[in-house]
Amino acid sequence: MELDDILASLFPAGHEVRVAHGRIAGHGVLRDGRRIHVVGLADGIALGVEDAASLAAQVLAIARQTDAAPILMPIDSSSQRMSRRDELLGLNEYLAHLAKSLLLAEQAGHRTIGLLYGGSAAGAFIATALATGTLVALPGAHPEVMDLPSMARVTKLSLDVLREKAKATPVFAPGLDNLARTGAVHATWDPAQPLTAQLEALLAEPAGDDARDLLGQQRQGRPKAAAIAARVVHEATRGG
Amino acid sequence: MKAWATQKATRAARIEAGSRYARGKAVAAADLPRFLDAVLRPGDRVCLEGDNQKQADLLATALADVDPAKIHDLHMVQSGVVLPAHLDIFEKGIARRLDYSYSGPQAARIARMLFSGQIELGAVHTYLELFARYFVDLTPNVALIAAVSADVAGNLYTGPNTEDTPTIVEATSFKGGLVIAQVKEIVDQVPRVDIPGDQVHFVVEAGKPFYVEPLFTRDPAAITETQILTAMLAIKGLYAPYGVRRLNHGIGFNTAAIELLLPTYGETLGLKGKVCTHWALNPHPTLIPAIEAGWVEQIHCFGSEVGMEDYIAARSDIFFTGLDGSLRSNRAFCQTAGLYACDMFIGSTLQIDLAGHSSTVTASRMAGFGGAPNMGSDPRGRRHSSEPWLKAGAEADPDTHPHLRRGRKLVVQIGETFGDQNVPLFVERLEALTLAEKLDLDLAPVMIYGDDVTHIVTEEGIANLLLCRDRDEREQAIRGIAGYTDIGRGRDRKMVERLRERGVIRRPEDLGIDPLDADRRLLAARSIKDLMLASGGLYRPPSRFRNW
Amino acid sequence: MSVISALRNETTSWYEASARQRIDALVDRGSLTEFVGPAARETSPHLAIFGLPTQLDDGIVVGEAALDGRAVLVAAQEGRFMGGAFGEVHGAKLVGLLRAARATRRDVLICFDTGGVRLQEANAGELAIAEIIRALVLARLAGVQVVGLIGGRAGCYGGGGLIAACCSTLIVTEQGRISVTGPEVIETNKGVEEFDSKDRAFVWRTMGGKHRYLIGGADRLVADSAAAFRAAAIGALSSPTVLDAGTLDAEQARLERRLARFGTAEDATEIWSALGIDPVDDLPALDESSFLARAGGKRESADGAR
Amino acid sequence: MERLTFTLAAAKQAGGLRQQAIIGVVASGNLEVMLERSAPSGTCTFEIETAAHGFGAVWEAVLNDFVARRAAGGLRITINDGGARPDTVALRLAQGVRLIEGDEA
Repeated sequence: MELDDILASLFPAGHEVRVAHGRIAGHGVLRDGRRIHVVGLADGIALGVEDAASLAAQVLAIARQTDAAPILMPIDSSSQRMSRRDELLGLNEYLAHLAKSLLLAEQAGHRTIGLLYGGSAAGAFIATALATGTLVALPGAHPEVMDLPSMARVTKLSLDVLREKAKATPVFAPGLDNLARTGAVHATWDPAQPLTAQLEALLAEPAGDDARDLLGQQRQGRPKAAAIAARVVHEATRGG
Repeated sequence: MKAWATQKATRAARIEAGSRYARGKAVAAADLPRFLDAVLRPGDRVCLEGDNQKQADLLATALADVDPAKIHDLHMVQSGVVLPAHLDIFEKGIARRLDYSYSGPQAARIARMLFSGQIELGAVHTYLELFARYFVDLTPNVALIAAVSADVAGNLYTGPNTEDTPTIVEATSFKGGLVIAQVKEIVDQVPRVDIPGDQVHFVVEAGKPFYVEPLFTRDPAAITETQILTAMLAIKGLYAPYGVRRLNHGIGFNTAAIELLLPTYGETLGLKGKVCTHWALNPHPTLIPAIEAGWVEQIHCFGSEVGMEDYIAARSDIFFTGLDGSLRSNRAFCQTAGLYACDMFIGSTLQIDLAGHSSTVTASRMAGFGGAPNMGSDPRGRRHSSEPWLKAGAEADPDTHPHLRRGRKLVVQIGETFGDQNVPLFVERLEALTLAEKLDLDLAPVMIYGDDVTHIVTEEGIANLLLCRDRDEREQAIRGIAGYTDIGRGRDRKMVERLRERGVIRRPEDLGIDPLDADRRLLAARSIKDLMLASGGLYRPPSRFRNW
Repeated sequence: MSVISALRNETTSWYEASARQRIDALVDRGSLTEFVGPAARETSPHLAIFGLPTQLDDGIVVGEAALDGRAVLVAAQEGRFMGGAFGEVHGAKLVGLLRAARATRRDVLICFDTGGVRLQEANAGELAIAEIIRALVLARLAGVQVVGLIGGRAGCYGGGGLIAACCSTLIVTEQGRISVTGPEVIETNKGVEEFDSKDRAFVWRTMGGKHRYLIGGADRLVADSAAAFRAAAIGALSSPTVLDAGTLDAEQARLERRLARFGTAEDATEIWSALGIDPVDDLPALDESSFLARAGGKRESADGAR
Repeated sequence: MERLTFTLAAAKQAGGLRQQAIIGVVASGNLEVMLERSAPSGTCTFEIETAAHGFGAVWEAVLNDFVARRAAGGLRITINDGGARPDTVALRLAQGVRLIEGDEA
């Protein structure tokens, strides 16, 4: 789905969302009049230091508001921007700051919902969509932690061999389905139905603790993570 | 009437032809192709200066760009086949025949070109042997050499990397040949005169320094515990009992470990001042801690080492330096020193067979020899006496009257039983033999002959081949320290035990060495940064070795 | 043998040490209790698909220990196993540790040594990093200190760099590199003109510990020794920082100021000069004390705005 | 990956008090060795996973020398190998025995 159609379907009552330089900003209104902040990335942008700082500033401004209005984060990006300048300036801090800002806003009562409608990869994915409290996706989204050609180069395996291996496990190959099976994606929305209803239904669910590892276990994409994390917590807390 | 000065006449003609593109002796870099066309003749014997360290890179590229229709069938006589251009010359048909010494970085390509007949091989030499032939039957008609700077008279300053230059110029210039030098810049006055201007006919200003490979830098961070164990064995089992004061080291990590153990482990053995005082050696950065701790009295160098310039200049009591303060190296003299004035060579290799022959050649790679076979051989002829030389001679030949007995130079191979990729050091048959058959060579490219080798050190112990009395003993002594290689597992256990009782084989425990003491914390420096700090900031490592 | 021991350089080099050696030298002697240790044999279920060997602890040690008498949780990545990269089990152990930190209000020390996500289990690793960041930030919001220690061979790359920047305090050596995209990856994607990964001096002055310390990307710069890390970690825990809205507002201002001050710099040396440090050319070669003396009062500091 | 197991007679009982020791890392040319005091006395068991195929005979030779030279009775030894050379294997095994001989930490 295109961003305009998505926004129209999400906010039939209207929205004030602008896209500039690949950054999405504004707000929309649900059918019951509830205000939804919208902050995100568009046009497959590579997330650099300026973008991250700009997004974080918006998120922090929302966090200061006491309206408890949710933040919707539509994402269509590539990876972080790969450049000498970005790394020289400490891109890791900018991306981490964005992730922290999202978590702070959530802590301050603003639910954060990622909406993956295009691509995303690597550090950009971690700092945005994966830092939200709930991540949903639309069909056609194409997240890619690591592209297969790069993997082929590093692992010295051919693309064909990698594609064959990808059939046996969702754990490394790109794509929405693979990622969903590891528990990263809470649900994939149905574009044929009004998105506004699907968002309202999601907001009606209580926001719980991070349960992505349990989801990955159920969906058999991450067989061990939930149990290992739980066992560490158990061993660390049994003393006192 | 017979003409007796044709060579000088030819040189005069070359100078006249070349002068069309020169202002005095100076040739512009842009004019090099036309200039080389003018001074070279088909069939010339050409020395394109290059060895395992410095390279006349600008002249190499220019020579590869001359027109093969005009200039062809050159006979290259040079130390190093190192740059891609050195082989492009053959691919393009500019050169046909090759006599050389070292081809480390081009080992695979030169092997392919030898197989396909693109190169007509004269011989693969040791450095000293090739230098010797410059004065007998391989005298260059034209030498293309490299220096740091020149003045208008052609006086050359080579800086610390003098290396082969004086030898090449001596042979060329005094036998009617033409000498062309590339320099970074032409100056009013050179800092010191390494080559007198009357021996140099043309100078090309390159605008940049000639290329130098930092071949002798070993990062202490890459030294393994097993290499430290072999180094401990060598120090306690060889350096100490023979009292080796004058020596040469190879460039491997085992010998780097020895250098870094001198101020620590060597100190505990009370060896300071008793071993390792005088060296024929390149300025190894790993020797800095031992120098700083007062172990070393003096070092003569084949060449320099990138980053060591300021350190050397600040330690002129140790190194040979010129009026300008910087190192004066000389490969021919240092090779001679290693051959005749040292009591020990110790170095690593790729393959050792049951007779002790060793080679760095594999079936698809032809790395050449460089200087190791000169260092790693017993010169046999008359020699002055020294304690290690006499002791080794007595071990090898106890029955001859001491005053008539030849001593022996210690020639030591050191390594781990398995090398990179689990490739065994010990083999039934050297791949050098396979290569010799493929190329129909008279001689297999053996680096060091078994009868020159006196000791082999591995993590399993030391085999003293001087004490072996026949071929069987020699084979079992080698098998006895070959560990878990096929060669090692094929040993005659009883015979190996008997050899051990006689001291032919000495295990770590026989020398009072616990392998678990072989710990990186024994190294006087554990990183390149440590070396830099040990030098008081005088050593400036090249970027590729830095992690700061 | 005793003579040999006496001559050893007993400084434990952090750069050289294994994960286990680092923890042993960091915390009070013998105080570590490991969670889900190697005897549990909880290895990666995914590496076999690629014919790769597993490690019994999947490349990370997590546990509880005492630091100068204070009960802490600790983690250390093994940079030599799979480049210290985050796989499913590896990541889950750190997730669990940080969740426990929040529950038990114990401070955490994380010894990073990682190239980022483990390719062979990329989705699991990526998600684990997201879970770690969430657990880490929630623990900090609950008042827990999380101290990151960086000085290993693998540096702290990819998602590791993001996790590090979420910590309360970062302690680095000059060898320690912190970055998102690694040098080889930038070079492969953008060309050698953009980033020459073979020019190590350039790599370190762009991503290394000294540069990060100078721009406020790290808080304490120490010599390459476990003892120095220990002292700095004790110091960090005794001067706690908070994470709240004010912290992030301050960080926002700090990061925007960095863009304004240094955004046009082509090279790290221009940034150092702009900081007023003079001279800058030999900064990389200086030992820690000379470096700190020259940088003193001139560097950008995070001052708790992290 | 190749999996190898060996059960060897080990006359000398492992000393010390530690229940478990681990040394080394799984990297190219390196290996990890975990020693647990859980084999019957007088024997030493080995479970090896190695990236280098076809070296069973070399492993056996290294392990036989190890149990002959070191006090390894009663030890269950688990090895994950990244293609280490035999000298490295022998060194790690010896280091492991020294470690488990230490006092209970």
